Amino acid sequence: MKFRFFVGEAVDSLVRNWVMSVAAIVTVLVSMFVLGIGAFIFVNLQNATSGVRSKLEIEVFIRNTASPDQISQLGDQIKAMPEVRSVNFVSKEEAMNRLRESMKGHEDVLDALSGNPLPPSYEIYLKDPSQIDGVAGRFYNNPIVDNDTGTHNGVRTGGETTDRVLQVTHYILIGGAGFVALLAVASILLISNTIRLSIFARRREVEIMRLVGATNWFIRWPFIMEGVFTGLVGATGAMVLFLLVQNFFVDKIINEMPFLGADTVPTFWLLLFIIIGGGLLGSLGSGLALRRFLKI
Amino acid sequence: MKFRFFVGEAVDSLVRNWVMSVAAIVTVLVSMFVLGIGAFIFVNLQNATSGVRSKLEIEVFIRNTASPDQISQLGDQIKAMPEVRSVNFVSKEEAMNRLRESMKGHEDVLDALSGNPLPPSYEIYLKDPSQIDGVAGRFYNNPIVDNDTGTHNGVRTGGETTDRVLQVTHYILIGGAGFVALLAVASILLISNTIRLSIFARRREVEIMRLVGATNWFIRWPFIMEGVFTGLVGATGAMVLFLLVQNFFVDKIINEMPFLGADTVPTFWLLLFIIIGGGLLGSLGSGLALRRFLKI
Amino acid sequence: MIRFENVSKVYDPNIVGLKDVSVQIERGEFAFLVGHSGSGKSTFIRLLLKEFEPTKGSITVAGRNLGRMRRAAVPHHRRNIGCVFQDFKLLPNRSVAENVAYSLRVTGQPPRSIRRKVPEILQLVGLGEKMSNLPDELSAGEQQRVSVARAFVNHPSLLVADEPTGNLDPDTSVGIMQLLYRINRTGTTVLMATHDREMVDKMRKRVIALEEGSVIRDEDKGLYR
Amino acid sequence: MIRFENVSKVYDPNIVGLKDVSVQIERGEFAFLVGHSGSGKSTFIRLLLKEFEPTKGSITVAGRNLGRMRRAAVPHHRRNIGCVFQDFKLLPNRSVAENVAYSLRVTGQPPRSIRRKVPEILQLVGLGEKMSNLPDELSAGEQQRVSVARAFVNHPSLLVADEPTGNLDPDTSVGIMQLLYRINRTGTTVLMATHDREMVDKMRKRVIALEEGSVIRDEDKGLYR
Ligand SMILES: Nc1ncnc2c1ncn2[C@@H]1O[C@H](COP(=O)(O)OP(=O)(O)OP(=O)(O)O)[C@@H](O)[C@H]1O
Ligand SMILES: Nc1ncnc2c1ncn2[C@@H]1O[C@H](COP(=O)(O)OP(=O)(O)OP(=O)(O)O)[C@@H](O)[C@H]1O
Ligand SMILES: [Mg+2]
Ligand SMILES: [Mg+2]
Repeated sequence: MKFRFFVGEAVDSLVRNWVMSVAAIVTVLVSMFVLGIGAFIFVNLQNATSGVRSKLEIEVFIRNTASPDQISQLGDQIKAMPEVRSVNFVSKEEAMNRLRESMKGHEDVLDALSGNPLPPSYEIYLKDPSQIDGVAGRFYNNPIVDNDTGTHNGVRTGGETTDRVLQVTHYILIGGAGFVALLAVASILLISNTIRLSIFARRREVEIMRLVGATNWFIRWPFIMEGVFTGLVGATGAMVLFLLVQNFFVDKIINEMPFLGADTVPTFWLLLFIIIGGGLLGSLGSGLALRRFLKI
Repeated sequence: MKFRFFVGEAVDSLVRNWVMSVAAIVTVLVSMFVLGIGAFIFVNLQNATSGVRSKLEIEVFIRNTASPDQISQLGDQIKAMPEVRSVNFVSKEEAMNRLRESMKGHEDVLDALSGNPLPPSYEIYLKDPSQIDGVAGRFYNNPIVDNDTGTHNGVRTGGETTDRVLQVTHYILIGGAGFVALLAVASILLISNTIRLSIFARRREVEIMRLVGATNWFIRWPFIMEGVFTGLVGATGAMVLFLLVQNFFVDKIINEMPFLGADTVPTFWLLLFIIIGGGLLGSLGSGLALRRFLKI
Repeated sequence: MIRFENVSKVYDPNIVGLKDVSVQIERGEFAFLVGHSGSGKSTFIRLLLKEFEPTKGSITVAGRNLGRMRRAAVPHHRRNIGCVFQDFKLLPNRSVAENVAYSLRVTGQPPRSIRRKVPEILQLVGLGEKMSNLPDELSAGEQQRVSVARAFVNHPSLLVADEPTGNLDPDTSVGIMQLLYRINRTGTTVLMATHDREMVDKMRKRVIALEEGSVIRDEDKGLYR
Repeated sequence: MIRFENVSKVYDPNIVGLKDVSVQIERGEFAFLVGHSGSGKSTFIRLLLKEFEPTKGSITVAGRNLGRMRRAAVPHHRRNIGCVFQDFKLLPNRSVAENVAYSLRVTGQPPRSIRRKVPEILQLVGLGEKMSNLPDELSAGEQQRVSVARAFVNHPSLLVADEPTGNLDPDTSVGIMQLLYRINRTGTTVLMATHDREMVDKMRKRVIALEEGSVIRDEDKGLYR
């Protein structure tokens, strides 16, 4: 009854004040679309950089004196570490093959060697590259690790490169997250701004309503619902645009570069986002605007 | 005379309709600030990735049989190539030192060598990494390059990694540029939207002006100037915010990671941007809005 | 019904709206409020509606002191007063019928009775054929009659009209006056600010005359001057 | 000065504003336009100002055919007509003085003469002390007088007034009428739509009576009825 009346009022008002409705809807649409694209780029940037980061490794060289038991025990220890994503054992032979390969055409140098002086090693890939130092430290005093006395040169990490790539991606991600947060705040500001403006333009109407005995909530509800509708319509528009962009543009990139591992956003989440984001933004926008222009 | 009157009108109107002025200024400010930050991040992303990209190189190994003249001639040839940014000659000794270093603790292996079997090489850094294949191809049939018969394994490029890093940065930059363009379009839309709304709210005022005999331009000029002021004030606010962020936040990052080579934007360019961007946006916004609401 | 006790209203910066006005209007009375342009008639009426507070003095309407009324009670207070505004105060985006219906809706009347009452009252003021027009599409006199219809439709116990015939020709004015008179006869208190000398002189009702915010004359069965 | 030839105005969807009106008003004449509420008086005046086009017929004002007037010439045309609007049409955000000054400004008058003329004319309509108030801060009658002042200030050759005394008490109305009369005596053509029977009967000027859009009476030295 009353609810239906308020909804009717809101819809009527949207239609009657269509210039302002369109303006508000465009604002919601544009802001949310930009925000969505920003978040999308950010998430995929994260995927892409985590691909780069997973290449960073720790190498643990093992003394030639270590027994096979000790070696496999160390392997088990490493596998048991929660930070570790995967471990790869490089035997003496494997190490020699790699060296041979890297010397390309000058393998004769190696043929001159008496036996194989290269140590076996474990290559460790971590889940989170920022933990490299912590994990590496655990091997510094391990007796079977091929450290020279007083050093821990038997444990090698990506070192400078790692640090640098890490830092770059780290700051790109921080920057990206900050930027997306900035976009979100900007969207809220712009949207509530527009709704406030469109309510401000109707303040005389509100005044008349008050004078003929409407309670504050009787005036407020239609405005709030109008805000909710505006938010929903704008957000739906943003979703449609977003899906279009995703289909025609992003899918193409993903096909070209599968390694980027770009995620397309599932429609379900988009829908949720729209209902919550759009509706909330709209109602908050009008709610805030009304608080200012609805004294008494 | 008339000009002063119009300016006065515009300023008065800004003050009188301060709620709407504030809304419009906030919109300009927020949009331009977001746009500025976006462009800033984009430019610095470009710097950072170009840092990564400059690490990609071509190595050209030279036959041990080549004479010093031939070697330096090749060096000159390479330097003369327009695609090349810098060249670095790695002598036999240098190559051996690098191998020795990379073998860490097992230098004895190398001591067993009779002489130095490693070839000298040129390391070539390009201006544009996407030209790697083209440049590399020029050495495939060069007689002094240490190719095995039928192959061109004397010329090494970053290969897969190069391609991948290239593609990632390429698409990140395309995506970033696209996003910044999107932000720019969105800003224009949002700003003209807001100005249109605030003029729409005053359409009765405009109607009255027309009825007492004001010409279109007599009505338009103050509105346009109001738009220009709004744009300038908003853009100035955006600049101030931007400089604050740059000082308190970005400078810190630059200090921590000088290699990022982050550029701070010089105040001169910001000022130019503001005068042109803000003023133009504001005047265009009001101009467009007026065209709609100022028939006859 | 209405009691003003030493009420003054001074607008910013220092403009006198009302000056020490004490007036009492009984339930069921019919009173004219007359006076020069700017003498404070509209100020009197706006104070009744609690549009703003008096600078001094106390106002009682239907036994309730407006100065002590809670905010939340104001809408209810206003619903009990039908008011014809001097500048009509119609909602610009709603049709004539919706404008009238709105003041029924705020009281929570069921849609069915709204659909019945609105055409009835619009017929009464001679606007049966303009129900679905917007206020902008009406002549000034027609807008004024919509405002009159809206004030009546609730059957308020107090009816206040600020110059309800200012834009009406003499014939239509007489029609509206007869309506007001009939409404008064059913027990409704009527207070009407007017410049219509002819009308006041013909009706011979109570006349309260204001001059620069003060009551200068208050007589039963009075004349305009 | 004004010639209407078979002018009709039909509003959407099918509401008759004017029906086949032919009227000629000579330079220097003083004419009243009377009729019931909704009979087409304001429509007549709005056509004069070229606010909209007639559905049929041609209108000539000061020798210029409005139907053939270029868009760019409309502002100039309007400046030559001083108009008192029924709903005042004051700029809500400007002070009284600025409102009056605006119609001088559009003609490009120098600031000095504006500063001289505006207080003069406002004094004349009795608003010397309200110059810096906003329209919202005035009583309805005071707003109406601002609208009157604005229409006069340009010394237009044609003065059109749509119910300029609707919100004024009889004394103030007489003042405004005397002003109109004086202005007419200096050669300005005056057309005034009104419901003020007393005034029309006292002035004994030309009376054009409309009824449902048609001219039903047009007599010199006429009465309201
Ligand atoms: N909001 C306001 N701010 C300042 N002064 C005001 C305001 N409203 C009214 N006034 C002044 O108060 C005085 C009384 O105004 P009011 O509207 O009560 O007159 P009124 O009797 O209704 O006149 P009218 O017959 O012209 O409608 C006037 O001088 C007016 O200028
Ligand atoms: N914009 C419009 N759209 C539709 N109908 C209109 C419009 N303006 C006026 N009308 C109708 O045209 C008729 C004449 O209106 P007009 O305003 O000319 O009357 P009027 O003589 O000025 O009346 P009043 O004395 O009440 O001011 C009325 O019936 C009115 O409802
Ligand atoms: Mg009044
Ligand atoms: Mg009229």
